[in-house]
Amino acid sequence: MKETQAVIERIKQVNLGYQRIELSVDESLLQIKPGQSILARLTETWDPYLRQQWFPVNLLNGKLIVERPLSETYEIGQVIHVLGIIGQPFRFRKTLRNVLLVAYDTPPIPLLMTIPWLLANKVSVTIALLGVATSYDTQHLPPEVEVELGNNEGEFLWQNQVMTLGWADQVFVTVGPDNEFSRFANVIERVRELRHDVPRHYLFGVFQQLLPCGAGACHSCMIRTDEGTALICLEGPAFDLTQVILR
Amino acid sequence: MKETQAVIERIKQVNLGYQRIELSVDESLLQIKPGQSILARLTETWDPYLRQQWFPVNLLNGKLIVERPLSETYEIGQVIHVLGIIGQPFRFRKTLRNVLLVAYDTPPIPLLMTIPWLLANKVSVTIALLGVATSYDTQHLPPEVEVELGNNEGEFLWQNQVMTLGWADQVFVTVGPDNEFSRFANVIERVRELRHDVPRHYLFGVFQQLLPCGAGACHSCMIRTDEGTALICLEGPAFDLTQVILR
Amino acid sequence: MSVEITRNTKNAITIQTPMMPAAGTFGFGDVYRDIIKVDLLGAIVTSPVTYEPWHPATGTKVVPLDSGVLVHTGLPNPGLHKTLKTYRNLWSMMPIPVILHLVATTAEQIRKSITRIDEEECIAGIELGLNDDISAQEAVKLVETAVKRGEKPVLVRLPMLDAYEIAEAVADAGADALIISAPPRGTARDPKTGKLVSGRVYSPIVKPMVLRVVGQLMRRLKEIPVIGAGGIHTLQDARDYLEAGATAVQVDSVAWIQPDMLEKIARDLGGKSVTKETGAFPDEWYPGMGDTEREKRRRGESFKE
Amino acid sequence: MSVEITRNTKNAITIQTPMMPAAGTFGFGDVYRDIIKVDLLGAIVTSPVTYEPWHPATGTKVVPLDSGVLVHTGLPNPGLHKTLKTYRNLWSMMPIPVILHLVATTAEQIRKSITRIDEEECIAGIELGLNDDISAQEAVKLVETAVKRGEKPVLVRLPMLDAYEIAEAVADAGADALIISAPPRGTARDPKTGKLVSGRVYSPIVKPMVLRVVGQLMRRLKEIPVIGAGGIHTLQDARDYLEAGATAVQVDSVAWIQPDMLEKIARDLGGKSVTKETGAFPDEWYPGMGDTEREKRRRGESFKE
Ligand SMILES: Cc1cc2nc3c(=O)[nH]c(=O)nc-3n(C[C@H](O)[C@H](O)[C@H](O)COP(=O)(O)OP(=O)(O)OC[C@H]3O[C@@H](n4cnc5c(N)ncnc54)[C@H](O)[C@@H]3O)c2cc1C
Ligand SMILES: Cc1cc2nc3c(=O)[nH]c(=O)nc-3n(C[C@H](O)[C@H](O)[C@H](O)COP(=O)(O)OP(=O)(O)OC[C@H]3O[C@@H](n4cnc5c(N)ncnc54)[C@H](O)[C@@H]3O)c2cc1C
Ligand SMILES: Cc1cc2nc3c(=O)[nH]c(=O)nc-3n(C[C@H](O)[C@H](O)[C@H](O)COP(=O)(O)O)c2cc1C
Ligand SMILES: Cc1cc2nc3c(=O)[nH]c(=O)nc-3n(C[C@H](O)[C@H](O)[C@H](O)COP(=O)(O)O)c2cc1C
Ligand code: FES
Ligand code: FES
Repeated sequence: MKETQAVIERIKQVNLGYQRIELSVDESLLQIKPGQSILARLTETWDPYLRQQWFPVNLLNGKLIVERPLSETYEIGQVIHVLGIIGQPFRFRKTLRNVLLVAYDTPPIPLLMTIPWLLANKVSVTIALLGVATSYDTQHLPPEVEVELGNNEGEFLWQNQVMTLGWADQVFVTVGPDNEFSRFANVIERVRELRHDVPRHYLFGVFQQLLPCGAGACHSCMIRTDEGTALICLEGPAFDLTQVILR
Repeated sequence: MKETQAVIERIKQVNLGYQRIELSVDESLLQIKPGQSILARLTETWDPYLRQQWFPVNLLNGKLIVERPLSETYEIGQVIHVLGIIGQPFRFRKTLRNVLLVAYDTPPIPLLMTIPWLLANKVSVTIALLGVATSYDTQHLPPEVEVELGNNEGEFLWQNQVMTLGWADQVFVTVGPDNEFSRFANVIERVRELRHDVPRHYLFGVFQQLLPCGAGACHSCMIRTDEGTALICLEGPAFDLTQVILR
Repeated sequence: MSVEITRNTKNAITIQTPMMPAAGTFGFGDVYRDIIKVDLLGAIVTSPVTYEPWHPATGTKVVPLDSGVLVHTGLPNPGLHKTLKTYRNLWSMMPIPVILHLVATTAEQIRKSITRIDEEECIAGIELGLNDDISAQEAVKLVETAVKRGEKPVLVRLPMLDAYEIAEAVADAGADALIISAPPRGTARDPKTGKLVSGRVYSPIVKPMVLRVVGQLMRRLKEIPVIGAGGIHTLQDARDYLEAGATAVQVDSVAWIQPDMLEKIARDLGGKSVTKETGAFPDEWYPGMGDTEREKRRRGESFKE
Repeated sequence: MSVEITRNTKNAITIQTPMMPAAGTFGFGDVYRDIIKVDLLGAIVTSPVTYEPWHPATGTKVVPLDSGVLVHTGLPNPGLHKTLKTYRNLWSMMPIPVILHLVATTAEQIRKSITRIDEEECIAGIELGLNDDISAQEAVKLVETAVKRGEKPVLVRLPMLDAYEIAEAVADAGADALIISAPPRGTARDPKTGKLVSGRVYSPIVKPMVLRVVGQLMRRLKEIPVIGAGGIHTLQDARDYLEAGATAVQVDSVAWIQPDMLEKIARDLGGKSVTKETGAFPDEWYPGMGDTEREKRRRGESFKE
């Protein structure tokens, strides 16, 4: 991990709610992989105090691309203080053919960097948008990505749920940040209803808790797993939901 | 006093260190007169917490002009929250022919709005720049203004001091904000050396203390005068230095 | 929605909206009348008053902090007699109760002050401001003096650092309500002079600290109204104190930075809620008033080339 | 410029730079080694350790504040034995003293912990962390237990709210140094869940409050080193504590936001000052390194049309 500076090179609105920002970054950040993130600091003042966690959505021509809400204002040439790389890459299986990404009551941004990577490796990608995520406009995603929209009640449910869960070799789920634990507990409960024996390394929760340090120093992102404890900032953001103690 | 919004219409660099900003303001602010100011808030966050005191330098075609250091970044279209009008106009004598403005170890900005006003009323204006104020570049001031520069030692002294003080009907002095009181005490002491009987309403100190409220609510800008106490934000910024208790 | 904020049964103070400005942040009721509807506040708490006149402090009085400010005024005031003379008429005309903040100096001065204040009908109650370094024992002595002497309810404002220790003692001594707490004191370096300045710290960050003290004390204190005070900057901040058990709140330095927040909080707690989009009040709103300059620009009338 | 930070004459701790990270903000010495030169710090204070293992807290653990953050971790740790096993080797290799932060739970657990810690050469001293709601009497009991039991110096970290009350009592009970203070506790509403969360408040605004407590206590306390801790975010903040009489400082949450500030403060207090223009250290500086991206842009290589 390093403290570096990044510069905004380009800003482009990509759909109704989001803009993509192209960042010139320190070389060390070009090693970033799907699942990993950076902690960004935009001001010289102490308000806001915490750094923002930015999950890149792509790495293109040596530039890092991040996706941010349109409501935030950025400027070309703006310098951003970056701490990173944060976390571990998603642990994809070697023999991977179908991946299911699920965003439930939260924008799918932490999952999007997988898409160019998986498509380039000839893996099919399905993305299910549930709850408030259904309003996330996918027009800018590659056409190869299959999009499933949740039911109107905002439940953990979509039309081809049984089929997509069955076909998927791995599933990565991210949920609304209010009470991630009980949301993930509901997710695994629902998946278990559909697929009696949920195998290891199949269903991953992608945690989005606030990370004060991102370095393993503050211990506020510690979770319990069946092997002891783990830090989201060092070992996450993705954890096998069958291993996390969600109570 | 009102809480209103202003919008930046134009930004123009006027000398090596400063830019002039043209503001569209609420009608109520168009009553502002030399000596009065506004309290500006630039962000929606609480850092910085206090509003900045801005002394306009002119009122032109219904727009308020303020002068700010180049090191600060402003944008056309930027909205600024304004509390104002703060304070009382300078109390110029009716029969006024010569005014001396003195900026000592501080930029002369709080005094500049007097210039267009006085020149329009056919009053001659001399401005003395002392101490660090000597580095204030006056190229953008009207050519009618006579500029005197202080001696190299940064004292309260300039070449034609005796003459300019003698000729002036009124003198307005602003000083570096570190310990205004003892600085003003030095100023009046020096003026008394040169002009034995300093008359009332002749020598004014223009106070630049931080104003948390600007409204007379917090009492942190209270000073003592020979008539009791006074609030800089309500009755200032200019006070007759022969009346202020400067200990 | 009227609420009794003191337990002095004889002359209890009832307010219509459970909020008021904090002493020292609102003057004597004569400022902010152009900006907000003062009548909507629950009460007015005056700037601190002492029996004898006090001079303003000298030297640096304001030090900017990150998201806050340190202020040292010296509590200047013209003394009790002059203050009453100046503001008696104004206070008599106020449609809301006026609470006079009396600095708790000595028992003797408190005694004389209370005797004098008791003559004034325009004053609904007394807020006794305890020195930050006071011991529980001393505090009890001063509160007992104030309570015994007068007819009006005595509210006591506690220091933040020692609130736990002093609260129960002062409640037993007969205080009619507690204000928890006074802004905490601090020492900060004046960037202009390089000198350390000691004063009161005002900041939104004070709120979580004081809210916890209020929450903890509510479990211990019995039958004494508590007014929560410290760092309130938003409607939610004010609601949080009420949820923690406070009977009312005092709003402090936000009045300086955003005076209309006082009215917004008063309307919110008084049930006269604020319309979301524009921040306008229902009795003020007219179509199009949401079009602040920023909005107009968003709609395309941009000055950017 | 070595300085003794404890008065335990037998095993006094001497450090070369009067600063160290605060317990709970720096892990166990194994993090930040990529970012800063840990050797330049005066000492390391470990994350809090308990005799038995403690689980992480559940629910919201981090609430953003204006210019600050509220954090509630539950002080998770694998217990004393496992912690020693995991980090003993690392600590033995550290060129600076390692101070173990022990949570002051019960006398019995303190006794057992101290006996165990005394066996470890790699630990220079113990920082005893007092519960925020502890009474002076209880504090004395726990400190006496710790001091009597072991050979290593015992530093005691005081709560902010009751520091005045506890400091002298604990000093008399044999503490070898005082840390003034632990981050203050607070209660804030989690914007995500709407629930109130109780935890520690970290912010630059804490500094003026704690600095005043340190300043006041320095006049009362005799012959016990005080380590100033709270809200240090700049070099000047750290110097202010030393000027107020502290022997050393602990730097807390700024490490999370700007890790290199730890090294900057260490270099500043250690006399290895930082070059002004670039923030670079003298032994790192090379011509042109001041050209951050922002500077380059100022010089005209702008991306703006
Ligand atoms: C000997 C001992 C043993 C302990 N053992 C354990 C243990 O095994 N497990 C453990 O978790 N802790 C333990 N503790 C810690 C202790 O219980 C904590 O003090 C407790 O967790 C709550 O403390 P707090 O300071 O967070 O309290 P508070 O801040 O008062 O919070 C307590 C609760 O009240 C709520 N609350 C606080 N303020 C308000 C308010 N203003 N309005 C509404 N709600 C509010 C909070 O959300 C919280 O849920 C122990 C302590 C001691 C001394
Ligand atoms: C009965 C009574 C009568 C009083 N009468 C008066 C009076 O007539 N006039 C009056 O002005 N006050 C009076 N006071 C107020 C009292 O003296 C104040 O407490 C005093 O002004 C300083 O208090 P403080 O809380 O500001 O102290 P501190 O914050 O400790 O400040 C005291 C001085 O120490 C300095 N200092 C503080 N911390 C540090 C530090 N960490 N490092 C270096 N320097 C530091 C400060 O800059 C300040 O100059 C009275 C108080 C009482 C109880
Ligand atoms: C008995 C007493 C007398 C005081 N007299 C004065 C005074 O004459 N001048 C002054 O500046 N402050 C005086 N103070 C105020 C203190 O210096 C201090 O400012 C006050 O207690 C809290 O003020 P602050 O909130 O402005 O920091 C006095 C305080 C007390 C308790
Ligand atoms: C004796 C004792 C036992 C505790 N046990 C636990 C525990 O098992 N789980 C937990 O979340 N917190 C536990 N705590 C921690 C408290 O809940 C509280 O978090 C801690 O005292 C301060 O933590 P903070 O700084 O994270 O807010 C314990 C505290 C004490 C004093
Ligand atoms: S965010 Fe601090 S340990 Fe993970
Ligand atoms: S600035 Fe508050 S009274 Fe003058």
